[in-house]
Amino acid sequence: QYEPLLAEKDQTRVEIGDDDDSPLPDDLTRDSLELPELSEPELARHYTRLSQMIYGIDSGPYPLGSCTMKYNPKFTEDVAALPSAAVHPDRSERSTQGSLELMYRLQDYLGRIGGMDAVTLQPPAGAAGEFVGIRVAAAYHEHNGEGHRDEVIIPDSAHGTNFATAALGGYDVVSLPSDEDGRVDLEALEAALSENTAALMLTNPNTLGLFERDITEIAEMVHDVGGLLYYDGANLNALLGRARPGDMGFDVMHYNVHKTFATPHGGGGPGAGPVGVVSELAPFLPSPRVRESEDGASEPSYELFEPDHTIGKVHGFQGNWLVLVKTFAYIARLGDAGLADASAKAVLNANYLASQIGYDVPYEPFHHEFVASAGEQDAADVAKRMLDYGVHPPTTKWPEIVPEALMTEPTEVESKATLDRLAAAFNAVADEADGALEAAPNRTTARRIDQTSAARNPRLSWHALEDE
Amino acid sequence: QYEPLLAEKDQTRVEIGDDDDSPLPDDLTRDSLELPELSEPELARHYTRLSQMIYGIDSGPYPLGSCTMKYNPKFTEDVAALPSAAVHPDRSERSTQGSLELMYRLQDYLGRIGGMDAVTLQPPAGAAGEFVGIRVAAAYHEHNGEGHRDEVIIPDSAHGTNFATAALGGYDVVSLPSDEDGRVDLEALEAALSENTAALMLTNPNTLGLFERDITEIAEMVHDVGGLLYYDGANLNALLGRARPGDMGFDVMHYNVHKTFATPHGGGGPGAGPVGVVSELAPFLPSPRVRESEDGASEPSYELFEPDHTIGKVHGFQGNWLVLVKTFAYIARLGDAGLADASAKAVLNANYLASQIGYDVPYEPFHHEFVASAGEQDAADVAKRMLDYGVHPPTTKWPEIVPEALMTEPTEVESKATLDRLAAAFNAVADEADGALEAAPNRTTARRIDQTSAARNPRLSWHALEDE
Amino acid sequence: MLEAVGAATVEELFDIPPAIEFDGAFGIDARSERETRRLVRSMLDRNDTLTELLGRGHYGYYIPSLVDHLADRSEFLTSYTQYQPEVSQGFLQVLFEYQSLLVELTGLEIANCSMYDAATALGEAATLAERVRETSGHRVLVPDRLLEGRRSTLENYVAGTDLVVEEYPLDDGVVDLEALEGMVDEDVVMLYAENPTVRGTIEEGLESIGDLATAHDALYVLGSDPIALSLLQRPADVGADVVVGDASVLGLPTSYGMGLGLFATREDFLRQVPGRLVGVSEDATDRRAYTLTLQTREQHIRRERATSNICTNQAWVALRTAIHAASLGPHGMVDLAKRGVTRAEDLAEHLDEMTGVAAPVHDRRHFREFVAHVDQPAAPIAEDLERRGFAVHVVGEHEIQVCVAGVSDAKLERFVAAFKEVVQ
Amino acid sequence: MLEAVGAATVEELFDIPPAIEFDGAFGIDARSERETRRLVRSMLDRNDTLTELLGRGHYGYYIPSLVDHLADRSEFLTSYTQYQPEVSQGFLQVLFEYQSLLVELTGLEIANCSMYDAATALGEAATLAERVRETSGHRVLVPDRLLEGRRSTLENYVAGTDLVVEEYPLDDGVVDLEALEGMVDEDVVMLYAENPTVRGTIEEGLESIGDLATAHDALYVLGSDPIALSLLQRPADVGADVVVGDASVLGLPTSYGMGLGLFATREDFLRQVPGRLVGVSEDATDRRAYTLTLQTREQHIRRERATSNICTNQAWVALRTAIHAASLGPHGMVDLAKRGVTRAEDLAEHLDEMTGVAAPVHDRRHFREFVAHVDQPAAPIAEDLERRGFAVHVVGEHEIQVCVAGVSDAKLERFVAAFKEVVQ
Repeated sequence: QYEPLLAEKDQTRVEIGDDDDSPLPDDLTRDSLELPELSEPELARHYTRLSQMIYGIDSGPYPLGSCTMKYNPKFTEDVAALPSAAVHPDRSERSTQGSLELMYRLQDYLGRIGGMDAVTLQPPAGAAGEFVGIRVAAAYHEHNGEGHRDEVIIPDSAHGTNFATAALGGYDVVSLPSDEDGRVDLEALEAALSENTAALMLTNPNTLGLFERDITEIAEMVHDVGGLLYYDGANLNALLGRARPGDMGFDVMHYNVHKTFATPHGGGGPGAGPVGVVSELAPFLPSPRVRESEDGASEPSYELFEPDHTIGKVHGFQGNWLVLVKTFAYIARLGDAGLADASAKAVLNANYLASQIGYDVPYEPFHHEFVASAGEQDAADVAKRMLDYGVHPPTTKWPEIVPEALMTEPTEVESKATLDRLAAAFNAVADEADGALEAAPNRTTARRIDQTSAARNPRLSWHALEDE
Repeated sequence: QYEPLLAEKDQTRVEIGDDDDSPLPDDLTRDSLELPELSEPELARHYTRLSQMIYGIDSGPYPLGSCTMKYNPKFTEDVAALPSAAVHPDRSERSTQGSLELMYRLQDYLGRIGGMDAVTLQPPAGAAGEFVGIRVAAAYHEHNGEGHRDEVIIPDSAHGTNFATAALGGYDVVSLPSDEDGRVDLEALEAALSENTAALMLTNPNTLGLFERDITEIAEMVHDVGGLLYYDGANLNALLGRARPGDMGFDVMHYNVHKTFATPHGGGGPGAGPVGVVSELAPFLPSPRVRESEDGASEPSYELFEPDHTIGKVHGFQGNWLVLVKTFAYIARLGDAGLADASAKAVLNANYLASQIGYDVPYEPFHHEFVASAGEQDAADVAKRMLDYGVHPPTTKWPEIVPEALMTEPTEVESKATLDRLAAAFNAVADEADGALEAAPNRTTARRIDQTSAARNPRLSWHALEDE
Repeated sequence: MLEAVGAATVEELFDIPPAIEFDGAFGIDARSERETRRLVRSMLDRNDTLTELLGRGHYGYYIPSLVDHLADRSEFLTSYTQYQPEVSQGFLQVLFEYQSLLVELTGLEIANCSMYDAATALGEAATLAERVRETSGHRVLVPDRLLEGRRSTLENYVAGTDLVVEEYPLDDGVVDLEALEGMVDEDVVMLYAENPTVRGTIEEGLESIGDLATAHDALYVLGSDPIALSLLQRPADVGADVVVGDASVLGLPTSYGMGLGLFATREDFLRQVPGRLVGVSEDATDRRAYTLTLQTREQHIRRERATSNICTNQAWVALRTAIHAASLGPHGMVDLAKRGVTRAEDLAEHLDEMTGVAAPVHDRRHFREFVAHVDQPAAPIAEDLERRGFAVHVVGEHEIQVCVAGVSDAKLERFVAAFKEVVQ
Repeated sequence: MLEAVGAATVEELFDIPPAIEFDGAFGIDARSERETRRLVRSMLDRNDTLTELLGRGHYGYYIPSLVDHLADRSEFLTSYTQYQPEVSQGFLQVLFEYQSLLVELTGLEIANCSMYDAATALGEAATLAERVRETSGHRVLVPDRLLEGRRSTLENYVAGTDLVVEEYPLDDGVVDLEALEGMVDEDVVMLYAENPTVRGTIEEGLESIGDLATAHDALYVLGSDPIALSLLQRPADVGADVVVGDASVLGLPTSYGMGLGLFATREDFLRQVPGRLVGVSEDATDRRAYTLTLQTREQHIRRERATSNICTNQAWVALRTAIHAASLGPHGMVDLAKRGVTRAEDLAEHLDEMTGVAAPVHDRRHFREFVAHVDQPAAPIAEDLERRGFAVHVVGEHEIQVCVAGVSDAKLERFVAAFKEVVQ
C-alpha cells in the first residue's frame, strides 16, 4: 500500500563537464545532477498509485464550509486543453484575438454577476485578488490625497487571508467583533471607523452563512468616513442571481472562481481571483486589461490597455489563463437560469443537511453553509472520524464564535441520497465516544498523523531523509 | 467499499406515447423506458469508484502468459483521439486520404515485420484474424479445385480460439500431441497429414515459450501434402526483429496488436487481428484493401480495392480503426531498433524471472514466456493467493502438458525491481500451506467468488436481481 | 540480470535456427514521441473536414465530455479480460450494467457484453440459429437492401455451415410482407429484419414478420440500435428472438467503421449464446460479486464445440456506451430519439420544397435519415456537396440519402442552403 | 427536501432584504455542453497558429503525453488543499517530491511547494528579505532590463513596506559588476540577478555578485528555471540565499502567461518562508506519512503576522512539473539544457550569415535564446515574420530576440529561410 519515493526507486547521477559533449566551459556549469531515472511504465504506476491515495470531489461529498468544493464539469477541461488556448503571453494582440475576446467577454460576465463596472482577470488566486483590492484602495486614497488612511477593518470571523493581505499591503488591521446574532456589530463598527479607515473587508453571507442584513447601512457608514467597502467573494455562490455586491454598496470585490464557478481546485491551485470595482476605482486596476478596439473591422476586435492610474501588475502577465478559460466555459454553459439554480440548490442543500444532523446549529437563517457545534466533542477529532465513514469532513474549529465549529457547505452538486449519506456519517460520529474519535481515522491510507513531529523535525525533501 | 448498481441509485420510468410531444403514433413506439437518471457528479463518482476496483497494467505487473499484457504508451491514445481520425466509413476515398494512407503504411509495416506479401487490417481481434486465415485457406483450396480438404491440424497445446475458429470455418479438427520436449511431434504430424489437410495452425514460439526448431521441416511436410501453414501471432513479440513467420515457411498469419504492439486491452477489447499472407493467397484476402492509386498526383494518393477472389468481409467495414491508429503510432515510434529491443528484453525478463522463482520450470530453453509447475499446489489457488501480494498472477492450468501450469510472461516493460517483486510473490506463495491458498484472496475488493453459483443461477441483468 | 540467467548476451537466450534468423532490418525508422505524434497528425490531416450526413449504421451523436474522461481512466483502458474477478469487480459491474441496459431496451432476458459490430453480431445470430434450429432447414432470409458489410460478413459466418443466405424484398422502404410470406417455409431457420430500415423508414410490420417467423419455427432476428430502441417498438413486444445491431451509436464517434456488436436474446438460448456474459454471484463473505459466467460456452474451455470463436471483444467500447447512455438517462435517450424523427421530417420538408427534389421518397415515418429523389443524377450532386463541405450518400442513380443525427441545427441550415444551390 | 426544512419554496430560505434583491437577469444565455465547447473553440480559433520563438520566461518545450494522462486523473485535479493529510497522502508525496526536485536543482535546503509565478516569487523574496534583514536597509537592487511583469509585481509587493526597488545595469548582456559594486552598500537588503539573463546570456559573474551581497549582508536572490538549473551553475555553489523563477517551463505549454513560482531558500530562513511546505512525519502506526507542516507561518493561522497572504497556490501545476521532470530523468534534463545551448548557437550562426544581421549581439555564451541585431528597423521585420507564421520579440529598435526552445529542427530551418527572405 505504501508507495516508495521516486528517489527510493532510483537515483542516477549525471556528471557534467567532464565529458566531451558539454557545450559550455566547466566554470559555467554545475558538477552533476542526481535524480531518479525511471521508465514510463514505472512512472505511470507511481502516479496512478499516488492518485488512488487521494480523496477528490469525484470520490464523494466534500462539504468544506467556506472553502466550497464543487464538482467540476469535465467539459471545461477539454476547452482549456485546446491547442489554440496555448499561446505565449508576448504574442502580438493581432495574433491573439481569440484569447483577448474570451477575456473581454469574461470581464463582462463577471461584471454583470457582481454588479461591478470594471473587472481585472489578473489575480492568480483569491488572496491575490484581495491584494489587488487592497492595492487599488490604497492607490485610490493616495490619488485623492488621502494617503494617511492606514487602517483596514476586518470582522474577527473573516478568512485569514483578509488579515494577511491587509498586512502585506502595509495596513494596520482593526479587528471587528460579531454581535450576538453572528453578524457585524454596528456599534463596534461605528467605533472602529475613522478618518484613518481605508476599507472594511466583508464576506456576505458571512462565514456563518448569515446574510448581513444591515449591509446597506454598513456601506453608508463606511462611505461616510471616506472608506471603501471590500467584498470577499468566498460566499458569492450563495447569492448567484439573487443579489449582487455592487447593488449592496460594495466598491471592490474578488471572485473565487473555484468556489463560485466550479473550476477544479487541483489540490491547492491554480485558482483565479478576478477583481471587480465600481467605476471610480477602474482607473487603478492592474494593467493590462482588455477592451474592444475601434478599428472599424466587421468582426469586433480587442486590445490590451493600461488603466490611467494603474497599480501595475500583481502577476507576470494575466494570471492563471487556463483557469479563466474554464471559468468562461462554466458560466457560458449555465447562463442566467443555471446560475440562479446553483444558489437555490446550494441553499436548499445546506438547509436540508442541517435539518438531518444531530449536532446543534446555533446561528440561522443560514444560506449555503452552516456552522454546527460539536459540543463536547473535539471538532478536529470528529473530522478524523468522519473520514472512516468514507466522506470528507467539514471545515473545523472555525469560525471561533461557534465552539468546536463544524463549518459545513454541501454545495449545490450533491443529491439527496448523498446528503443523507453525509448526515448518517455526522450522526454516527455524534453518537461515538471520545476514544473512538481520538483513535480515528482507521480506514484511511495513513492513520492519524503526528503534526508536532513534522514541525519539530522538519524534513522537507528526500535529501533530508537520507541523513536519517 | 461496495458500489451500488446504477439502478439501485435511481430508476426513472419515461412513459411514451401518452403525451402530446411524441412524434410517432403509439403503434410504432414502445410504451415506456425505465433506466437510471443521475447527475454528472453522481456518474463521475460511480465510474471513478468502479475504476478503482480494477487491477490494470498501470497498477502493477500483469504476467499473463500468452495473453501478453504490456504497458501501453500514453501518447498513442492522443493520436487516436485526434478529431481527424473520426471519419465515417462511407466517406469518399478522396476525402479520407489520411485514413487510407495510414492503413496503407500500416499494411506495409506489418508485411515487413511478418515477412508477408500482403496484409488485411480488417479483422477486429485475433480470433477474427484466425477466421480470416481459415476462410482464406478454404477459398484458396476451393479455387484450386481442392475443396475436399476438410481437416485442420492443431497442436493440443494451442489456444482455444484455434479450435473454435476451425470449427466455425466448417473444418474437422485434428489434434496433434506434443513430443516429450514440448514441441510438435514430427511423427504424429506425419500421421496427421493427408490429402484432406487444409492447414496446420501453429504458434511459434509455442505456448511453452519454446521455439519450434523444426519449423522448416514442418513447413515442407505441410506443403508436401498441399496444406497451408498458419501462424498464430500470439507470441510474435518474442521474435520481433529476429525471425519472421514468412521466412519460416508460414503462408498466412495473424498479428495480435495488443500482444505484439502494446495497444491497450480495454478489459476485453477492442483489439485488432490483421492478417498477412504470401502472395499466392493475396487475391483471397477480405475486401477492401488499400493500395496506392495511380492518378499521378504529386503527393501519393490511395484507394480501396477488392482483391480478385476476395472472401468478402468479416466486419462491417475495416475493423477497429482506432486500434489500428494506435498500432501504427506504436510501430512508427519504435522503429527497427525499438522492435528488436522489445523482443530482447521480453526474453531476458522471462529468463530472469524464471531464474528467481522456486517453482519448477520443466521445459526450456524458453523465450518470452515460461510455464512453471505449481507441483502439489493448485495453480488456480496459487493465482488467487498472488493477488494478496499486490501483483497479478500468471495464466493458470494451461497448457495441460505441464501439471498445475503457471504460464508466465513478464513482457519487456518490467524493470528488474518489479521482476524481483513478482518473484518474491511467487516464492512467498510457494512456501504457503494449502489452507492459506484456498482462503485467498483476502486483500482484494471481493474475496473468492463462487463460480458455480453464478452459473447455476444465472442473473445477467439488474432486472434479474429485482425478482430476488 | 544476464548473470542471473547465466548468459553472456541476450542473443544466447534465443533458440532460433541460423537458417531462418532475420537481421532486424525492417526499414522502419524510429521517431521521438513528439515526431510520431506529428507524423500521425499530419497524415490524418489529409482527411477533409466534412459535415457528415451519412448515417446507415454509424452516427455522429455528440458524446458528452464525461464519457472520455471516465473511460480514459487507465484502470479501464489497461486491464485484461476479467479472468480474475476478485480484482476486476469495477469492470464486471460496468459490463453487467451494460447488459442490463440492453435488456431494458430490447425486453429480452439476456444480452452478452459485446460482439465486434452489427455485421458480426448478425453472423453470430445465424450460427445461433443453426445450433438451436428445430427443423432441418437451411435458409436464412435477409432484406435485399442489407448493407454490403453485413451481408458479406453473414456469408462468411455461415460458410462453414449448410446455411444459405437469401434475400426478400423491401418494398417502398419497408418489408414487402406479401412477398415475404410467399418465401417463408419450414426450410427457413432465421428471418432477419431491421428497424429502422437501411433507408431510414420505421418498419410497420414488425409483429407480422414475427408471426411469420414463429409460425415456421424460424428464429426472428431484429436489427436496431440503442437510440432507435429507446423510442420504437420494443423487440420483445413484436416477438423477436434475437436483437443485433451496433450499440456504438452511443459512446463512439464515427470511427471509420469501428463498432460495438449488440447481441440480446431470449432466456431459452442461454447455453447457446455467443460471447461473454457477466453474472452475479457471492464471494466468500457472502457479498454480492460479479463474474464472467457460463464460460463453458466459450472457446478457451469448449474449444471446437464453443458457441463462438470470439475471445477479445469490445469491452471498452461497451463501457463507453454504458456511460453515454447513463449520462443521457431515460429522458435524454427518448428525447434524442424523438428529435431523430422530427428533425429528419423537418429536413425532408425543406428539401422537398426545392424544385427537382422529392423527399422523402417513401411515404413512411422516418427515423434519423431518409432517401430523397433528385431529378438530376445523384453522384455529381454528392460531389458538389462534398466540395461545399457536406458528405451524403448516393443510394441510387437519382437517390440521395441524408441523416440528421449529430448535425447541429446551424449546420443543417447551411446544408439546406448548399443543397439548394447545387440542385438549382 | 423542502418539507424536511419546513419551507414551501426555496426562495423562503434566502434572507435577502428586498431593497437589494436582484432579479437574476444577467443577460447570459445558457448553452448545451456541445454548444459551449463550440463557442469557446470558435473564439480561440481566432488565435493565429504561429511558431513561437519567444521565450523570455515562457517556453514551449514538448510535454510528454504521460504528463497529461496522469495529471488529469481526477483525484489530482479535484482534491482540495491537503488539510486532511490522512486522505491526501498521494498529493502530499507528489509535492514532497517536487520540493526535493528543487532542492536538488538549487542545492538549497528548502523549497516550498509553489508560488503563483516567477514575478510573485520575486515579490515574496523581497518580503522575506524585509523580514530577515539584519540591517536597517531598504534598497532592493534588480537588473535594469528586468521583465516588466516581474518589476511591476515586485513594486506592488514592497508597496506596503519601506523597501524601494532600484536598478543596476546589465552591460553587454550580463551584470556590469563594476557598476554594481559602486551601488551596493549597507542599505541594500536584497540583490537580485538572473541566470540566464533576460537576453539569453549565461551570467559569468554569479559568484562575484554573491560575494558582493554577502559582504553587505544583503539577501542574494537568483532567478532561474529547472531546465537552466540542470546545466548551469548550482545556486548554492555561488552563494545564493534564495532562488526564484518559473518552474512551469516543465509541465505547462505556453499558457498566455500562466506559471509556477519556484521558491527555494536556505534552512536558516525556515520559519520565514512564504507558502506551503510538505514535510515527513509518522502516523499512529509509526509508518512514514506526509503532511503540510510549519503551518503556523501561514495566513489561516497567523493572520496578519503570516509570512505571506498566499493560500491557494499552483499545486496542480507543480504536479505537472514533477511528472515532466520525472519523465525526462536527469539525463533528459541535462540533455535538454545542453541542446538549449547548442541549438541557440546554431541558429545564431545561421542568422549571422545573413547580410544586415549580426547574431548574437553579445559576445557571450547563450542559453536557449539570444538577441540579434538587424540593420533594418526591427518592428516591421517581426510583423513580416508573423505573417509568415513566426512570432519573435522586438527588444530594441534594431534588436530581435529569438528562442529555440520547443521549436523543431524542421521549423527552425523554415524560420531561417523566412528570416532570410524578410531581411533581403
